[in-house]
Amino acid sequence: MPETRQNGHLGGTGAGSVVRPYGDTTGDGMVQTSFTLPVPPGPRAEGAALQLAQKMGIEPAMVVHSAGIGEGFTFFVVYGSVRHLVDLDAVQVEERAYPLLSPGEVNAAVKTRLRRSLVVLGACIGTDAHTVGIDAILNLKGFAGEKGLEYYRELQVANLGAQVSVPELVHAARARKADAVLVSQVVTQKDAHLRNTRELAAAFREAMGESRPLLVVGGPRFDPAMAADLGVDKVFGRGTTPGEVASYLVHALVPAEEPA
Amino acid sequence: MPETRQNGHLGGTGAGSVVRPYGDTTGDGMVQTSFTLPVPPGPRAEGAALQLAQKMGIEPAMVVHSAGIGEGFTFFVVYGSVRHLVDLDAVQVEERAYPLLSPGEVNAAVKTRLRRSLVVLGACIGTDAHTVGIDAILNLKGFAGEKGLEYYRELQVANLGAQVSVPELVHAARARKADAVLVSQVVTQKDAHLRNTRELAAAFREAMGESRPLLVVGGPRFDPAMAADLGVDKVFGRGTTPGEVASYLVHALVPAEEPA
Amino acid sequence: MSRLQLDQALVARARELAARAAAPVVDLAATHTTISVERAQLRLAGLTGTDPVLGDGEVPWVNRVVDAVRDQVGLQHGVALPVWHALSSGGTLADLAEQVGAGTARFTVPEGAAADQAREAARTAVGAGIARIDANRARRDELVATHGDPPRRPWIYLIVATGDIHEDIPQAQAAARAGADVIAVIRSTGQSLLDYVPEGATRTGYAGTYATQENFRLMRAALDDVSAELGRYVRLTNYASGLCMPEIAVLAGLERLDMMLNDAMYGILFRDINPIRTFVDQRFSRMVHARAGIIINTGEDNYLTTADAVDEAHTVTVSQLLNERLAHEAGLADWQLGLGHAFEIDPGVPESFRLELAHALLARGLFPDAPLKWMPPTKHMTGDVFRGYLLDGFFNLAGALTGQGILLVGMMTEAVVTPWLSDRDLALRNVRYVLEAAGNLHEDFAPQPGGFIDRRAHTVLTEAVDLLERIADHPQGLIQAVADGTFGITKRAPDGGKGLDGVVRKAADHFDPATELLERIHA
Amino acid sequence: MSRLQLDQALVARARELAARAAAPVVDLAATHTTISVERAQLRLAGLTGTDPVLGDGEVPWVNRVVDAVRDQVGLQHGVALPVWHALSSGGTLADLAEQVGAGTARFTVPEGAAADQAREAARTAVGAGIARIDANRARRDELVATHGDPPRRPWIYLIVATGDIHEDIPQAQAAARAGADVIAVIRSTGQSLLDYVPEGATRTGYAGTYATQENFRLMRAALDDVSAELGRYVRLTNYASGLCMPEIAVLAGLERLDMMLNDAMYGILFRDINPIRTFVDQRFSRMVHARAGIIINTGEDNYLTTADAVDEAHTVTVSQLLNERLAHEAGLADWQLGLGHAFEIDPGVPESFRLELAHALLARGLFPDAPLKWMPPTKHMTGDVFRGYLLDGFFNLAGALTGQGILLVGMMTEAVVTPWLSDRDLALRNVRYVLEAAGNLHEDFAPQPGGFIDRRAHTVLTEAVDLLERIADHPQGLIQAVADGTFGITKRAPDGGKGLDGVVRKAADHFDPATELLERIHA
Ligand code: B12
Ligand code: B12
Ligand SMILES: Cc1ncc(COP(=O)(O)O)c(C=O)c1O
Ligand SMILES: Cc1ncc(COP(=O)(O)O)c(C=O)c1O
Repeated sequence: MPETRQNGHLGGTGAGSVVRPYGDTTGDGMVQTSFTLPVPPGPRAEGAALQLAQKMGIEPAMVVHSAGIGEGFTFFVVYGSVRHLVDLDAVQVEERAYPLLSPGEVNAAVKTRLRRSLVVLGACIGTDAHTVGIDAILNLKGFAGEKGLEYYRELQVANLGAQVSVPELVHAARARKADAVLVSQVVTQKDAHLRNTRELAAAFREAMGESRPLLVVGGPRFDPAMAADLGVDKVFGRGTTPGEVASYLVHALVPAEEPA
Repeated sequence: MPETRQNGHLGGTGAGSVVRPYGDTTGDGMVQTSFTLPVPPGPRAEGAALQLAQKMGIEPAMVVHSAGIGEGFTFFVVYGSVRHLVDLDAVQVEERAYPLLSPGEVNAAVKTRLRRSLVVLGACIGTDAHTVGIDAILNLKGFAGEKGLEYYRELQVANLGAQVSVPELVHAARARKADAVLVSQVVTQKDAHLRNTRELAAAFREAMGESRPLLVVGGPRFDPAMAADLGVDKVFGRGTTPGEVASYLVHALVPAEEPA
Repeated sequence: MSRLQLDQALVARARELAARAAAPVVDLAATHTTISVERAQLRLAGLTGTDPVLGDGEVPWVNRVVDAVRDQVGLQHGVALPVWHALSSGGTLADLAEQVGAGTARFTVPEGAAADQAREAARTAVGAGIARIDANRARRDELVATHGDPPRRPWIYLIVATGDIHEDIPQAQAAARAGADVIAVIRSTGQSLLDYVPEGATRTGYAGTYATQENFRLMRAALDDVSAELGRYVRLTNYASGLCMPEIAVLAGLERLDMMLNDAMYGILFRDINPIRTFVDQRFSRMVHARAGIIINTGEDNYLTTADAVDEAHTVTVSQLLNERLAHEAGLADWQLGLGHAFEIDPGVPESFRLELAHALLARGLFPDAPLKWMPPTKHMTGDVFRGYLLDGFFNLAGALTGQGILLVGMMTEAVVTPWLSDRDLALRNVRYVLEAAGNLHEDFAPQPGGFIDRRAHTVLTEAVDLLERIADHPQGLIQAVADGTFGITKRAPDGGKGLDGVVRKAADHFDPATELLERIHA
Repeated sequence: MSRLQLDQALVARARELAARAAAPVVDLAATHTTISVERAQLRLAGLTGTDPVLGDGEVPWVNRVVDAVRDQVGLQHGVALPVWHALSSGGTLADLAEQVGAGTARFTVPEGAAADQAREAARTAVGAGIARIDANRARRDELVATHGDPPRRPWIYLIVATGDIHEDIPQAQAAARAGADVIAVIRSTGQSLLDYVPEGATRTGYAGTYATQENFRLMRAALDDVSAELGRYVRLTNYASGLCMPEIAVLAGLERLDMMLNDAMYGILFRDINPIRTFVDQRFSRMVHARAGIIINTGEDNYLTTADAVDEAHTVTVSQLLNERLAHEAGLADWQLGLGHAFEIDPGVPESFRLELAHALLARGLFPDAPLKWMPPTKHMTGDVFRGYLLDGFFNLAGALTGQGILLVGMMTEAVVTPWLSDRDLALRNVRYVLEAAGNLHEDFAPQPGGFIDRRAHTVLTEAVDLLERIADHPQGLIQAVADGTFGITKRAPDGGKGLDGVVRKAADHFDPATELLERIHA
């Protein structure tokens, strides 16, 4: 009975740059998915679920659970193997293009290379009242054991809080000569965060043109790869730490070290 | 602020034969999926997860959770909108092509139209020892409030139990002149159920050719649309009730009512 | 259910201190009015609709009229005197509004007999609104008698939040059919800061649906249908909060809503609304709720999203005592006090579940007759929806073990999206399993005197009394505590925040027919 | 932890009846041997490898030798006498096996001095195997002393089941790192009915991996590595079941496995293995486990997958008492008795969780010194993996509340697939949350005497005693009960099932050096 079977590793013995999802065996491609279709429960609904699974590339797909919700909806859980390959070489990673600095290094860089303190303005714009995220970055208390930007001696931080309108923010940035404006957006329903960010970028462009401050946005549902698309300089996603942000500010705003 | 927005229903006001998954708004296409990739946690892994989600048609996709497992694996939960449309008209439904009969009707049909009792043989083949499913169909106790086939006066039922080899089963079918052989397969790892069913079909074909009994298989992970592919007459999936099986046996084995 | 043996002397002391700490707020509310309180008078008198000309036709007539009165004679006397005086020469409120729109209305503050006459007319007009509220309360009693109340405590409370009332309705009905006893339609992110109440059926909210009279009516009607279908009266909840708290309370009474989120401090802390504005508005809205037989839900749970649930547990207790005091003062009975608290301890903290039980039992012991509102984990939910589903199950269990009154159902997608249809369905299945399988486990639950749970509860109570001592000792009491960042580690100065310009110190002759009529009952 | 106050007279009566009911089985085991018991002697004496010629090279030498002995002189005397008699003229066991392969070996049953000599040689050879088992036991004690035991009860027990030992190993290591205390490698569907033990490292199991000596060795080595890494001795489990139960037990002892699934009736009921074959084999395998310091796990949980967990709860109790009796008889100590039970009540049954607690506390009360093995929900798991994750959480809680010894971790995909890597990781997170957050809740858990839980436990105990009365009254005792379908509603006749042809009634001069050596200690 026992015999030896080819190992399922893909891409040979090499770097393994092509992978598939892993259930319990290399290369099995197994995934789980769940969704609701606006169809009453029954064989037609199950068929519809299988059709969707197939379009998602799951084949063979098993509808392992279905349950009616209300009058005309059915919830499904589907398991199966996706045929897609994941090409790791093609993965676009928003790599950090700057070194991660300690608070001391940030302060030193600002002090010696900028020769004045850096003015940072933070806010949560629109009707979004979630301040915990921006507070985590800015306030002394910080996040994940790291102190917030207020702790940095050479950063001059003002946190305007939440529900700040874009015109108010532009006004404040101008008044305080902000080097960087940090904006948080947590509510994402109907892409509110994307709309608000675009509005922010447009308003600053209009009001200040080339001399606008550095625009940084953050929030748990942002994709860091979207900065250019949104018209801002940098986007931070879930789990960002203050140190990452401070390091980026140095990278973006402090002149590079002159070659010795 | 309040204003009226177009309703997201697809396919106009008509039958709505094209639908999309439903999160909280008609047409939003929202799905959840989870999987593991053989990649250590980090930005590259998240990028890989997004790539896979995109290949599955989820766009925009949000990686809402990722956690390392062991040394080289990362588990992901992804939410997002799939672009696929589900065409309900194209759904292949294995519709019941026969009426659902009560035990009385089954008995009457066999008695008056076949004029002898119908011999049914049941077993769970291979190394599969899961008898609860076949017992649910055959034994008096039945399933979901319906009595099993043993309860039907005109059906002569023998349940051979589990771990029956295919040759044994062919032998028994021949010896008892079985009209129908009912086989259960519950273990599906590495497609054991499919392999065993194909083996079953081939053995009966070889041993008995055209005069082979009706072959019916069942089990929770079978797709009822696969009968032809597997070389059997009928496949039953999860949640099958004894009445459905009895009705099918009448449909397949009892001569149609002569037109009055 | 198992109760803790609380030190009753300490409990009495806590209530006494809460009364002292709240006194400056009671005082404020008695001596001020706000534009929203004044608009509420007109709403009770039946003024509806918007000025079709101004600002995209969104500005309600009540705003136009109150603003006009303010411009012409100020609000220190209240709107009722000038408005019903203006009406003494004939015409309806609606006609008067049209004149305001046309710029032809002229307001003066009547005196003597003219004032008496205006007051009487105002009482009649506003009384009609109150009569409608009374009729709704009677109708609710009738429907509860016909359809029946939920078969058990806690009541199952679910939110809908699509932003579109026409998506909300089928989702709410589906939730009721699946077992929800209370449906809350949460509000669009922007609404609290609007200084007017939108009108009509709306479909464009963000992360919530606008609270409008028409949306209230549509949803209540839909739930009446489903109540009849299910043979169980399904309650409807909305939010009397934000800059229009008094008006929303009135609309809730007029459309037979059954519960309202209504906290003395939520708007101050989480929406940066001016403290005085909020304290005045909440007094009025609570009087309306008292009359309407509406159960209020307070918002202590929110503190634990910004503050640590273990370190700051006592601030929840302090706030509950203050909310209780301010509610009693406004005429609410104990059965109307859905005091808030939440299952928000970091699940990674050792013994987190037992700490939750201690906190929940403390609230239960302090407020034995209040239908406590028990909020699910939110802060420590993550995108791991499986873990989230489990946590919600333990939250449900804690609710059953500690005899909570209103169980706000947690969603596995808390950290991801506003709830999907399927999230709600799964969440209700979770609740049903826990209550049916383990709902009576409280019979076997007996925290030992001096044991872990008992000790923790007493620690929190002692910390709460200590904090109350400090608050009560300050002449500004609660107002100062808010400025100090006591609740939700958020500091709010008495003269900061939005909406202060809508606050007006009452003149000696200020006349507020609604308050007068409402105070009559509990005086 | 809270204990029930069981009626001690009833408990004593239950044990007395269990001893009577088991007596016919003890008798059977004393008077019979089986081909696998005989092969086990040769394995202890160090014979390994397969005949390269026969059947794809899969047939082990031990099978070839035992079959040859049986063909030539029968097995009623045991293999030891003829084999070591054949060796008296020189050569090793391996040489003899080669001769069997070549068809040149000739066996006779020695008498007199020749017999004495053969017995002595056999004792020495088999004793070497037992010495290795003893050394492994000592080594385990040493490693436990070095690395430490799990920090708390229950021990967290996880299965791996890929079918491929080389996938199993990293998965097992990942599980251990994530908190598993015990790893079980479940076996391929087909193995129980193989009348030989496969050899080598294997990659082709279905829904489980073959139990082979090499797989045991590889996994134990991998877990030794991870134990050192984690500073916690991670235990390894496999299955001493099926037609080769005695041999697997020996291999487990030789390769330092730590626990073995080993039930007196599982093979009979769920694999349709002949009852006599099973009862004889289990006696031998249990003696080996006793010597090896291995904890056995019995299989009462399985009954509840075919029988109803409420109606047939007492059959679990009866079986536990019988398994205990047969285990004691074979020399196992209480600390080695991982008696099985399970959380298998339909979650739709009202009070299902409290019923589970009652059953679990009953087992805890009856067997206070046994490390009970608590099995997760399987039968009522569905494809709704969210619900499954929740149920598993409540199962974990029940385990903590009732002081279970070994917690078999439930998988949300129970109804779907054999566990994935991620299922296991999620399952461990579930366990960790429950034990850390609520692990001490038992301090607050105090089922009232006469309350729901207490009443239910006593009902089950009374039903169990009634059933034991009936079984003990029958001259065939347990053997008849199995024929009647008492356990798992599955009827198995004494002369039915697979493997009866491998059972041999012992002759008066039957010699079994292993049993002799093993019985020495506990005699
Ligand atoms: C706390 C909280 C609240 C508190 C907010 C208190 C406060 N002062 O902030 C209260 C109770 C008031 C609240 C209210 C509401 N909330 Co809320 N709330 C949450 C909750 C539970 C936690 C959010 C949080 O604090 N996370 C912790 C912080 C540290 O994480 P973070 O925000 O992701 O920030 C990190 C990164 O993203 C990044 N980051 C964030 N911002 C920035 C900015 C910059 C410049 C940078 C560099 C980095 C950065 O760095 C931070 C540290 O790593 C979430 C659910 C959840 N578990 O996520 C819901 C949630 C965010 N809320 C939600 C909603 C809908 C609301 C309401 C609108 C509901 C209603 N209609 O009444 C209201 C109204 C508030 C409003 N107008 O916005 C939704 C949003 C849904 C969506 N995706 O659109 C969520 C997801 C809950 C849900 N599932 O429905 N909420
Ligand atoms: C009960 C059970 C057992 C019992 C079986 C007892 C018995 N006498 O049957 C015991 C404890 C012995 C057992 C053992 C094992 N089991 Co098991 N077991 C289950 C369990 C918990 C329930 C199965 C069940 O009884 N369902 C109830 C019946 C009524 O449903 P059903 O089988 O789907 O049948 C219905 C339909 O499918 C259909 N149907 C089924 N057959 C037929 C036939 C015909 C002709 C028709 C018309 C219809 C029909 O009608 C039925 C009524 O609607 C499942 C997990 C789960 N919750 O599903 C695991 C499960 C099936 N077992 C599994 C495994 C791996 C094993 C083992 C192999 C593990 C091991 N290596 O030790 C062993 C060995 C058994 C073997 N050799 O096959 C896996 C299979 C994984 C896979 N998909 O490949 C499962 C899914 C658990 C898991 N996730 O790992 N098991
Ligand atoms: C007590 C209380 N009031 C009001 C609200 C929300 O209302 P708004 O729409 O004013 O933000 C909440 C939110 O959860 C609340 O807890
Ligand atoms: C007690 C017991 N023995 C043995 C087994 C499985 O072993 P086999 O591989 O013999 O089916 C199980 C399965 O769960 C069991 O519970």
